[in-house]
Amino acid sequence: MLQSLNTAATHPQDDPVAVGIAGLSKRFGHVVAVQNVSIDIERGSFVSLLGPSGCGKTTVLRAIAGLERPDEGSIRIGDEVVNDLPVWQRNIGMVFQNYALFPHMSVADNVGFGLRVRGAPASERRMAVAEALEMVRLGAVAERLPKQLSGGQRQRVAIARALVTRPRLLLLDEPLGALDRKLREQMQLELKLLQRRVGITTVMVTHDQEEALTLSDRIIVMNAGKVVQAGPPDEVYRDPRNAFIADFIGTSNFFSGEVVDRTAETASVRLVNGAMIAVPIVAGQAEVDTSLSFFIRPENVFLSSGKASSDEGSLRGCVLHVAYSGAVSHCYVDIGLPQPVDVLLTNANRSTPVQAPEAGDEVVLSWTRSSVTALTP
Amino acid sequence: MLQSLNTAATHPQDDPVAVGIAGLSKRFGHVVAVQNVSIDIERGSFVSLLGPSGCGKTTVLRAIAGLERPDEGSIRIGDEVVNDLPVWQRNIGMVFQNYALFPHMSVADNVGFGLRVRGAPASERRMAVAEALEMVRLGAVAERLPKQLSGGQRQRVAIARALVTRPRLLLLDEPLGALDRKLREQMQLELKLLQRRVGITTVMVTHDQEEALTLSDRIIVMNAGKVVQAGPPDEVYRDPRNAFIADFIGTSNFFSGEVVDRTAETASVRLVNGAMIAVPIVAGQAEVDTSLSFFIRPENVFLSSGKASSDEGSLRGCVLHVAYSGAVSHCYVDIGLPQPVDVLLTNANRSTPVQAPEAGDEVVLSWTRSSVTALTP
Amino acid sequence: MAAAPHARDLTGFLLRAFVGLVMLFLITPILVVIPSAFSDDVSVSFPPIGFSLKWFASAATTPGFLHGFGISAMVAAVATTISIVIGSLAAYALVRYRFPGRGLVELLLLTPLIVPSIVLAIALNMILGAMGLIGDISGLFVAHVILTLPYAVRVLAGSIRGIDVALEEASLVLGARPSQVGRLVILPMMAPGLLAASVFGFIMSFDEFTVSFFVAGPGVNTLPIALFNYVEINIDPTVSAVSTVLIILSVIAVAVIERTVGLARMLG
Amino acid sequence: MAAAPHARDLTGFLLRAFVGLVMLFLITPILVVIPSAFSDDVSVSFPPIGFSLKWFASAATTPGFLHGFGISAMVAAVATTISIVIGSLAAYALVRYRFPGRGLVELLLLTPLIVPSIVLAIALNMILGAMGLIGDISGLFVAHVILTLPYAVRVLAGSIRGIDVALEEASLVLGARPSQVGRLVILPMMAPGLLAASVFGFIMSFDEFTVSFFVAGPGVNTLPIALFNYVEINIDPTVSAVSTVLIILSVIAVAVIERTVGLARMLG
Repeated sequence: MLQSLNTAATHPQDDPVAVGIAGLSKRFGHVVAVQNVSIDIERGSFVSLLGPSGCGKTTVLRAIAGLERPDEGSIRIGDEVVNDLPVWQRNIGMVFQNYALFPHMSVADNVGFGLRVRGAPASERRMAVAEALEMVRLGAVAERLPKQLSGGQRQRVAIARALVTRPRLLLLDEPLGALDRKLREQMQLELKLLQRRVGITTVMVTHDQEEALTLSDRIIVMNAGKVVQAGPPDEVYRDPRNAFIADFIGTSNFFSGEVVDRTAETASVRLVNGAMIAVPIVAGQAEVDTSLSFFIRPENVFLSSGKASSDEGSLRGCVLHVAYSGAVSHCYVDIGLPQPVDVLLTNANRSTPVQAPEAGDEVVLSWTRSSVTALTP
Repeated sequence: MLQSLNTAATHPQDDPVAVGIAGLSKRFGHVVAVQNVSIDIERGSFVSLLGPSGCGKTTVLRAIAGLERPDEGSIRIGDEVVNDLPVWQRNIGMVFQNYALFPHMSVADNVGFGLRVRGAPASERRMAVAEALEMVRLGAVAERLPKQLSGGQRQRVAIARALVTRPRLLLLDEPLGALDRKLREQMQLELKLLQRRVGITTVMVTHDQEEALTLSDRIIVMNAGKVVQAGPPDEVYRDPRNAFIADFIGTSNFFSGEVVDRTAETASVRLVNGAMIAVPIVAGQAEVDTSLSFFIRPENVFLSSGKASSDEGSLRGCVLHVAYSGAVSHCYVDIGLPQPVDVLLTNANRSTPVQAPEAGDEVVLSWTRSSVTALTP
Repeated sequence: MAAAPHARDLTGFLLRAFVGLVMLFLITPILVVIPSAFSDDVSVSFPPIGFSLKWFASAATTPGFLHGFGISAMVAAVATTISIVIGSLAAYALVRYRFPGRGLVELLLLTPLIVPSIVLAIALNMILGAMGLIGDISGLFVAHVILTLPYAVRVLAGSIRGIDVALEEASLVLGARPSQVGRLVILPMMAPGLLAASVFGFIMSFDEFTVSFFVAGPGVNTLPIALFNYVEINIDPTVSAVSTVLIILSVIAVAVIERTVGLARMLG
Repeated sequence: MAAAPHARDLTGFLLRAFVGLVMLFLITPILVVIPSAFSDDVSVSFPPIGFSLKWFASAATTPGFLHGFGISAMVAAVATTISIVIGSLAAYALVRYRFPGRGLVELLLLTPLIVPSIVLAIALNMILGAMGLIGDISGLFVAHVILTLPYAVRVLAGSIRGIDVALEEASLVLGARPSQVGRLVILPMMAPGLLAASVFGFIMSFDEFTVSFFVAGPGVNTLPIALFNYVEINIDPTVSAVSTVLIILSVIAVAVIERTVGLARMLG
């Protein structure tokens, strides 16, 4: 049953690129929304366009759908350049930010809309709708109106409606933004497993970095109308190309100081509180007597109450506040800099219990040298 | 300067209870919003009313402020029963859900409003406003209108406005709900440090369990108009009184099976997939041949690729999906039950690197017995 | 949502009583007219003397009223239909497309407020007179379209503004051609607005006096004109009977809207 | 937000052109009246012949027009002031307190739509006649309050509905007594609504013809009545000149609103 929704089966093509965007630019009046963006999206993959609001990600998605006409550049879906193809002939599935379910139609009529406008016979439509609703486990509410559904159910109706016409591509515009945190995490898993099962190429727009990390095979980070980094989630998280990305994706402890010494691979940086930190660098980075910025992720800083034990890197400080949140805690440590250092602690119930720090405790922070990442200005 | 905002100094009282609610009930038409709720709030503490929407938490807060008149019960602030005291004479600070800043007044006029209606002389007002804005680091935007501020700035103006009259109590109604995730985490720390510095008794209403865990000295969990549990965050998280709380606060893996054997302290439970799990119990819990439900938190389940090694408890399974989110990952493991098991992995950069699991891997799940918590039906 | 309750319950009571008095004041004319239609007296009196339906019979047998009712109904039906059709298109264009001079258009939609009806009446008398349409029913059609169209555009624009543009986009992405989007999504969702604009447009046209008076001629007098002509000669409860019928018809129409659309959105 | 662009640019152009034509049609009366006021001819003609301001001079020296202007202005000022004061209180009560029979009140606020103006005019003639107020300016005050009050309540209710009740609660919690809440929070935030209701109420009253005609007497004719009486005798460009002045005054008033409040909220 699910097989029949598998688009790979209905569109057997050899080209591994499902969507190709080349040199896309778009202005609204005097505002440049998207500037010379080129993206290749692999068949069957889940790709996220991630960035702050106004970065142009939604314009790219809407251009793929045909809802915006590019000023420059071409958009290819499969082996067809679609620049001049009207929206309604593109055969794309799209889930809108607030789902855009038709409020005057039942769930079944919403899901069947794409088939109806294509002139599919009623019997075929009924079967396909039933199958699609089964897929998202909503067979029981087929006759309800959208307003009678919960947020999560609406989201699933929107997905069923987008997939029932067996589109060659699924576009998601902040698909989980309207749900509250708990439900969002549940729907993330559901959406991901469904996408993998159906095997449909998917492009999602989101401003939520956690959502992008969790769902994507590949993340395209955008800022101010341009692509600033593209890669798999762990690469983007571990090796952000600049400070903007390091700050936008995940939480980071940023430091900045003067390079007092350097070897080929390491710079010694003196912070304003006098502490010396060893920062791994690459050739050409970090001249002596210049300033260097770097960051360490909260989960890579380790707390101990004893002496500075690791020679990889360590700092003394005083616990300012421990923000408990169940599975993990964030411990904020004052080390004499304007910003406290954020340290992630896990509260796992291990055989050898660990003493939790408290506000006012004197602690030592340590990390492995490879956790320190220099930033190119 | 901050000393002067310290309410403990201006209201020296010996009673450690700042707010006492006894037998509070409130109906709206035929709907019972709050039913016989009694709460004591300690002077200087940060207490959260946590629960799903419609649980009555907001009604309790509004009754403290005087915005709802109780049908039954009494509300005491300090040593004064305030049931018949009009709102405007209660001297309470309150931060509303969307801040409720006066759009036609500048930031300074907003903050000075409470002093103005009290007839404070202009010079005194100017000083107090400047001091309060300094406290939330907004001196520079005093002459702007609220609509010219960012979300985080608005929140800080609302806090300054609430504190400038030196109230004996601070009420927060979902104070961070309007901010996006990243900013919310930042403001949480700021709010907590400010509250501790000023030392003001604070009551917060929230539906966000993470917010309640992070900020509170004490959490009061409400459901359907009643208090269902009250205690410090870690107690509520580790030892939830029933399944509703275990599910509402944090993430849990719920299991249910048949008790096949029991000792005084442990029940052996057979799951529907045949696995046997040892569940710590207390006297009177879990008869043999009856059904028993229990849960394990995701951070207390450990993954290994080898054989079942721990005799504390273990299960075999197959990785369904790994949801990477930077600092941590959620690994969903299929163990032949309808719901996969959620395992929390930390992605810390340790000296001895750990191999990350991938979808399809065969794995063993283990945990310490004390991580298994039985649920009373 | 009630405001703060303490010490405001009395305020609330006083405000409610005040609203009651204001409403009573507003409907005083109705409260006088309707009972007088059932009077047994030959002159209009309050309180009415006796009870009879004879004035309704008198109204139904006065040729001017019957003729006027027919003319008014036809003019209202034609003008409303034209206004709704033209108004829907114009409203859609106004809401969904950006315009140079959009502010001007919004100003023009307030024409009926800006141009006093006596001025509009005189102007239309000049224009239609020059075209030889005074006393011709098509002159009434033109005049009443000018009266009802701005109102129709405003109501329908509000209705279209309430349709999330994402719904149109969603239907396009789902494969609907623009004509299908209009038929399957926009029109059904505009239904309440179309109903409201039609009913209110009809009432507005049916009740119009000043403009009609300057445009109609002897052969095509509307009901309000017939009433005017009648009271110039004599005031008796026949007038009250006709007024009562007009009020009841309007109340029924408005009640239909209240049931189907809800009045709340028509207010403010 | 423009809808889908593909193949819709032509549609967009056609829709814009259509809106332009509709607007042109709506303002035809104005386009005819205003130029004719500057005509040098003795009869109203289009296009006007020659150019002169003599008809404005003629209007200003016709006693009926001057007197009518004074009466209309006074009646509009008094009726609007009363409507705004009463309307603010009633609107606040309607929006912030729950009522039994709230639907009925909303229905009653549509009175001017439900009761044809000719019927209202006749009813007021009966009532004020019985009270001996026909031809007395206070009769006009009462009649015009009945006309403008429902409108004022509707606009002001919309304005109050736009004030988040949390703002009132916040000021109470901050220590403001209810009277301070009204003075420092509610009134300042209602300012745009008050301005709009005042200006539109004034125009509405100033322009009213039918009801005034049945209520006014020889000594207290409003400007629209003076116009009516004038054209019954002769139509010459003096009428156009008066109309032009009325239109220009209305346009100025509406433009003031457009600048301060924005018209968008008045539409729909």
